[in-house]
Amino acid sequence: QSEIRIAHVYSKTGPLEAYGKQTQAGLMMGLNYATGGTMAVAGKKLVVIERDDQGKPDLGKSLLAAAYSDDKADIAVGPTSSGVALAMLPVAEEYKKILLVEPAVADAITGDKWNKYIFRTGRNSSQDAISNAVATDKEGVTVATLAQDYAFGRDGVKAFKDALKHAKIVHEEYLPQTTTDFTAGIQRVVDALKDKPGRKAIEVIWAGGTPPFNALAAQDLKKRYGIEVFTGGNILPAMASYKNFPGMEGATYYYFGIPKNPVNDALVAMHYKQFKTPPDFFTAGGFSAAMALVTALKATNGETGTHKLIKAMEGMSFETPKGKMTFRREDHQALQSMYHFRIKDDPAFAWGVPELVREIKPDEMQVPIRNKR
Amino acid sequence: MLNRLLSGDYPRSRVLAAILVAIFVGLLLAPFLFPGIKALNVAAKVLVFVVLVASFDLLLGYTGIVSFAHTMFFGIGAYGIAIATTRMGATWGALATGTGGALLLSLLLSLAVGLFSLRVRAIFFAMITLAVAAAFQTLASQLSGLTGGEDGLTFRVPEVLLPSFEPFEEPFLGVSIDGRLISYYLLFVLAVTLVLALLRIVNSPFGRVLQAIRENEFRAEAIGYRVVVYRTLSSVLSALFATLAGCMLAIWLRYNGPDTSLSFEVMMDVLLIVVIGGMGTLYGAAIGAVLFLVAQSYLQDLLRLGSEAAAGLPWLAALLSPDRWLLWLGLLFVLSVYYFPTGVVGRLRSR
Amino acid sequence: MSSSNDDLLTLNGVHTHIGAYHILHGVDLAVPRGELTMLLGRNGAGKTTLLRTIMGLWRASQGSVRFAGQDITPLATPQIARLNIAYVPENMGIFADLTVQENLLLAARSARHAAQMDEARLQWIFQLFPAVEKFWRHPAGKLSGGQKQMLAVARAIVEPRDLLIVDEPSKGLAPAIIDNMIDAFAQLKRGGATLLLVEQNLDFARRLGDGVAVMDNGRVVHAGRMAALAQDAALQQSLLGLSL
Amino acid sequence: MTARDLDWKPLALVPLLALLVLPFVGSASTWLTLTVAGLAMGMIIFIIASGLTLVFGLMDVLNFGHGVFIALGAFVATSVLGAMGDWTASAELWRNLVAVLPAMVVAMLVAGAVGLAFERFIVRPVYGQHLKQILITMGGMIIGEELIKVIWGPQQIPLPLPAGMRGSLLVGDAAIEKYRLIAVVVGLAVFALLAWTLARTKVGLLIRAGVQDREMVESLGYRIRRLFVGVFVVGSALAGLGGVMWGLYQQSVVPQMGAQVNILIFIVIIIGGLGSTSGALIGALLVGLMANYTGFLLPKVALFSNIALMVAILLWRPQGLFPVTNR
Amino acid sequence: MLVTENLTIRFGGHVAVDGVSCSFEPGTLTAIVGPNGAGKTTYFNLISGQLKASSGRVLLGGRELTGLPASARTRAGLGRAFQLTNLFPSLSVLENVRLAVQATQRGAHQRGLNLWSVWSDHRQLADRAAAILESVALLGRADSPVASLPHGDQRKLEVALLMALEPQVYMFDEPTAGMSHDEAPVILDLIRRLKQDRSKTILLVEHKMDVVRELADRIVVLTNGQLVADGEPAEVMASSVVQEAYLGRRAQEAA
Ligand SMILES: Nc1ncnc2c1ncn2[C@@H]1O[C@H](COP(=O)(O)OP(=O)(O)OP(=O)(O)O)[C@@H](O)[C@H]1O
Ligand SMILES: Nc1ncnc2c1ncn2[C@@H]1O[C@H](COP(=O)(O)OP(=O)(O)OP(=O)(O)O)[C@@H](O)[C@H]1O
Ligand SMILES: [Mg+2]
Ligand SMILES: [Mg+2]
Repeated sequence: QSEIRIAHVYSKTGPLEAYGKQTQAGLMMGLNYATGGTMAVAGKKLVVIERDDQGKPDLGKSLLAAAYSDDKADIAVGPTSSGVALAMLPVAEEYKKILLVEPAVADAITGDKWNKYIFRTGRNSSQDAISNAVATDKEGVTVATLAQDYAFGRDGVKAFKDALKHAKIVHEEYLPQTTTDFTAGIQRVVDALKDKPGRKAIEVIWAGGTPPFNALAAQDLKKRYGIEVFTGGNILPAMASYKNFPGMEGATYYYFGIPKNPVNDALVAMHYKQFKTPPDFFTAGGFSAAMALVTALKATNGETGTHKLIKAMEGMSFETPKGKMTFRREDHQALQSMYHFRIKDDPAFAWGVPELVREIKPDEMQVPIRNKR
Repeated sequence: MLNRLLSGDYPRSRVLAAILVAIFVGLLLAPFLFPGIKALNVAAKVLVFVVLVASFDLLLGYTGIVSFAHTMFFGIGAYGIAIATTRMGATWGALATGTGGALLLSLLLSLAVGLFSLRVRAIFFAMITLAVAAAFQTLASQLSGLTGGEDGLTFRVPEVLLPSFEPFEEPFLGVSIDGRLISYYLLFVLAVTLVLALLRIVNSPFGRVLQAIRENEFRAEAIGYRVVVYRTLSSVLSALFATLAGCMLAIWLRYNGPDTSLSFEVMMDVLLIVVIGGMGTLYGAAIGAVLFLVAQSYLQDLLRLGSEAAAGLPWLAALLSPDRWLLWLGLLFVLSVYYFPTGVVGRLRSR
Repeated sequence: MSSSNDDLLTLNGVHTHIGAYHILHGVDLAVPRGELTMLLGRNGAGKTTLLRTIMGLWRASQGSVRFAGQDITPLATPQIARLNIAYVPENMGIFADLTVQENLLLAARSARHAAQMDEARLQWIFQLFPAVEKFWRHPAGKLSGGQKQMLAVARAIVEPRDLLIVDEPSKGLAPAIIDNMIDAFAQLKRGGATLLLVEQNLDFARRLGDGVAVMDNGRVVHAGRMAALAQDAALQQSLLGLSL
Repeated sequence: MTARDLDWKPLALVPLLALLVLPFVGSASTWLTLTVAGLAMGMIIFIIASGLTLVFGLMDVLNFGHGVFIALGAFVATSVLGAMGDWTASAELWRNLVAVLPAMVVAMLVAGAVGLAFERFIVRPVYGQHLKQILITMGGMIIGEELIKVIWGPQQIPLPLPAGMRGSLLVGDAAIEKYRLIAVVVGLAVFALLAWTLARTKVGLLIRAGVQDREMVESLGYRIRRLFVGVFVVGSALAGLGGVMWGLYQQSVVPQMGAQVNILIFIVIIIGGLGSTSGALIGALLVGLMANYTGFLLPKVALFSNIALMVAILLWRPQGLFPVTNR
Repeated sequence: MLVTENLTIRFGGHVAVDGVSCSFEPGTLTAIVGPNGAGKTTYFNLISGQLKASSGRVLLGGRELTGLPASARTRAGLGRAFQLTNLFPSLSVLENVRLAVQATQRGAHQRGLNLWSVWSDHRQLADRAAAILESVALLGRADSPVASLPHGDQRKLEVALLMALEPQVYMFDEPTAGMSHDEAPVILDLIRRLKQDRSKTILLVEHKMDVVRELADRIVVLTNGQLVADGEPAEVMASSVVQEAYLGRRAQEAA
């Protein structure tokens, strides 16, 4: 066999189409970069099979099965959405083949739904929340959280809360994912915070949809009540609304201007060359996944036997646009740096530019291990 | 014999009969005729949808009730299996409990919805069911402790139905006999039985009264049929069959989530299949389901070929890109309404 | 049949198909200007189909319809109506959701709102059909069968028209109202209007008709003067199966 | 619509609801914030729903594709406003308006033009057939959404609010977003125009009559087809305008935005009574208020507030607030 | 015996049927006449249950029907043909009648609630339906969809449905309106035959005076929702109320 077949199952279409496409672009660039442009490891050609899960878990599940069996994929990457990922996990176990999860974030993927064929280069919700806690957590700060009312939002708030050491949480507000009018929710948060002494902060944990930033900005809370807004990073178009919050702090997974290392330089250069735009959140993720794959395959010298690969990957460190990542032995989650940022409103950019305050190293974050082996 | 099975409702067109036989044989031998996981998945989905669409046709085509809440019952069935097996483990008892519980819930809900349908006018009713279905979906994702929320539930079914169950060493006719195959044939038997049962119902005296109600409710009442009773009964029956279709889906997928069985998208697919196949004839459900699901499943592959062929013309390639498969599906919606105003079955019968 | 210049409406060899069915088999008919022509015939003879064909609601597959010298066969229904023709269909075509007033307002093409309708003419209508006035602001769907029929005819005469085509005007009306209607049609005729009526009520037909055409099986099988038919019992028997 | 005995009960619902919750909210300034924001939100909802009162309410076309015109309007606005960066970035309101007005006009023109094609190819064959309307317009919706993706890409596009329209006015302790006030003005203008046209001309009557008996309307000499085309185009253009307003409110647009508001606007039209402009306005205001009140008092229930509202109204008046037609 | 006591219905302020008390004996044909909008159809609607009375009672053979829905009254023996044709348009002529025949069968098994037998096995229903079509001269069109029938034939089918119900009380609302003069006799013959079966109660609303004169045993006059005259045909026709309000000028001239 002179080929290594990699199935990439992701949202080519569906609500997360834009995210999925970033991952795919990053993955291809990453494979290219990691193989020095040959797209081969140990003389075996890397073949990427793309499959579109349309954001539907049932479809993702059957596509993955078909990829492992009909398409003879040796290894699979993806998917974009957590729901799809969770449905896919048992398929990897059934076929005894590796699924490298990127960028689905749910904790359960490397938590209680995990099996030994699952690895993840993407960050999980806990990593997000903990790093954000690090950015917010100061003595005397009073915090209210504002999150979407579903598993992602509630888990995020819980992880955030667990990670806070100094600041105090006084209110948790959960709003429907489809909220369009934030007046009531913000009013409740403000009512909870406005009379508190010291620094007051709203921590926003929001993914996709319409985030509440414009509504928060319009209320002018800083001036009226001295309430600040904190949040994590996001894709570039979504960060347009950050322009209203110069000085806003938080922690992000990736922003192309932040990491300083040769891999990131290469990614940014390649991306500008190919698309005339900087790489985004999910491009970096796809790139990291590719780096992990090639590093592992090099270690097995191109062998795709699942047990060999697992052995090579457990505890493996690899270079990514975010610096070095390591698959934790226990749950196969890649531990990685996060970035504490502060927003600057730079007219040259259409989005609020996150400037690095501090890199939060993996060992600073006690990311809990939640799986059972 | 055949007359009894088909309840005297023959295809009444030679071509139609030939197509139906082909579909039956194709589904019966699918694992052997079309190898591969993907093909088997498509065939299984066809089986589920034939039942689902046929049950919807009882409501829409025969009784003339437009409801968008049909997938709600489909979802209840699927969740019934999912929740029961998650809680009770992968046993036959769990499957039975899940199915039974789901049927009971569907019965109660459909009674409520059915009775409400008499209070308001048809178009209002349609819109209300649209909203109710949306609310139910929201509710399902909110009750994450029970339903797994947005992420849904992944679960196991009894050993015999799992792909890992391989009773025979040797493959049979080049196909290895495993739990997946067994579960496919379970679905097949269920689907055939349920569709024949529905066929019997629509061709019974009861079925004719439903048609009369569809045509002129006022007059049906005037000649002595209690419309409330018939409409409610029809709602309930159709909901129960949809619930069973949902159970079939869950057994096959071993997964269920709000998007899989409750989404408006599924509802639209069902509607389109009814219309493509031909409203008010159950054979249409079978033909429509095959046409639509095969088109839906292989459209992207087809487009991939198309866009490669059109690589020279960038804008055409952009339109033919597999990523824009929905565009073509939309076109399918439009064209099928244009060209099959009475559905495939109506077309064939009027020749 | 020869058509003279005095004919407002002439049909020549009109064939009409509805779907796969061939309904009219070459109808010839002339409706003289200023006269009232009665169209008679048994159920299913094709009378309604003929009127609908004149109005462009069914398309003639062969033959021509001419109105005031103009070939109107290819015209669309609104264009035909705007040649100043009023039509009352067999099912009355009442807009059940609209009030009686709104129904009439729509028929009064020149009025942009209710206040602009011709008051004198309305009074005349009220006097003919008291129900129209009584239920002026009520939804027309709530009227009784006969009241709907009155409204349908009222709509046709709310403005002066050159040609009035009415499918069974007397259906469901009480005798007193039928009298009023006979008066109304007579007055309209005196005012210069031409009328083409389908009728089953032979008494009505006899009292009002100038000319008469009898249809059977999609053809006009007899055309002539009403008076002549009224006197010829044998002809009546052979055409209509009874005597007047 | 004749101005016979004014039906005041539905009108009273809005103040009634507002007063009813006052004691529960407690703080007057909070109540004011919620109420004003809710009313203004209602106005925005009314604008996006206004086109549908014509198309669904009056013409009885169950247009599931209506949302695509909303999305289209919003996307056109991103292009137009994107080309006028200087004017939108200015903090002076009049310069902003000069930028937003052409965006609205172009959005309405484009949406109207596409509506013309939509009517011709999608809707015309299925007048009077609800089921087919649902399917075919659903198909139209999918096609439209995909074409938007082909033209503008699948990703979210920011549509920043012009600088001068951002921020809030403070009334005591209550904050009122400036943009919502603008929405109120636009909404009232749309309402006045629609209400005037439908009450003062025969258009409304003709549409209703045409829905009931097309042939009869034609026999009375009206070119109903042309009228329907015109009304559909106007409905689409209004949806385009709604899209601009909605996009600016959210400050970003995604191709799916049309589908996202579909159910909401259907609910508003139904509450209003199918085809009544005033009904739709009141329905929209109630929906806007209800969302804020329940969001503040009972956030868990907020998700279902629209549906609860609709069911309650239909139990009270099974035909909606101001039934226009007998459908 | 069919009895109405003080039957009244209001629509808003308008009283369409105003305290009508009347009883109808088996074996008689009662014609109900009156100007358009007098309340004849509404009176029928109240008796057969299409409308709910504001006050008053309906009794059939001593049994109270007032609160029952239309379907139950039909099963209790009230049959009704409508003034404005009201059929199952896309079903065939035969199926229309067969549905009515089926509705009269005793027991759920035969009627509509049987889900598990095959409809076409119930041959006797189809035979009965065909016989009824024969009697109204419509058998030739048994397989046509109703929507394609000419108006007159639809009127006949309307009557056929009533015949199929075989009720104790027959209510005809202008059965011959729109029927040509060589077709109407078929229907009138039917009614005459019903009359000969002395056990049936027949109510007939009709504007054609010659028909009324020929068929009626008794005439009841409604105007403005009120019963204003009731009696022998000759006597009622001659009364001044009827002359003025109903028959109009011509009848007076003739008189
Ligand atoms: N929509 C239709 N489809 C098929 N056939 C039709 C349709 N409408 C009418 N016909 C047929 O056309 C023939 C003529 O019908 P038409 O309605 O013109 O008769 P008519 O003379 O007006 O009868 P009546 O006096 O009963 O109103 C009839 O045989 C009828 O069955
Ligand atoms: N649902 C209703 N709402 C309001 N008014 C009604 C309703 N139904 C009937 N009416 C009114 O009641 C009166 C009686 O109507 P009905 O149909 O009983 O008259 P009718 O005697 O049968 O007349 P016709 O001889 O014209 O058929 C009419 O004035 C009518 O407008
Ligand atoms: Mg006719
Ligand atoms: Mg009547």
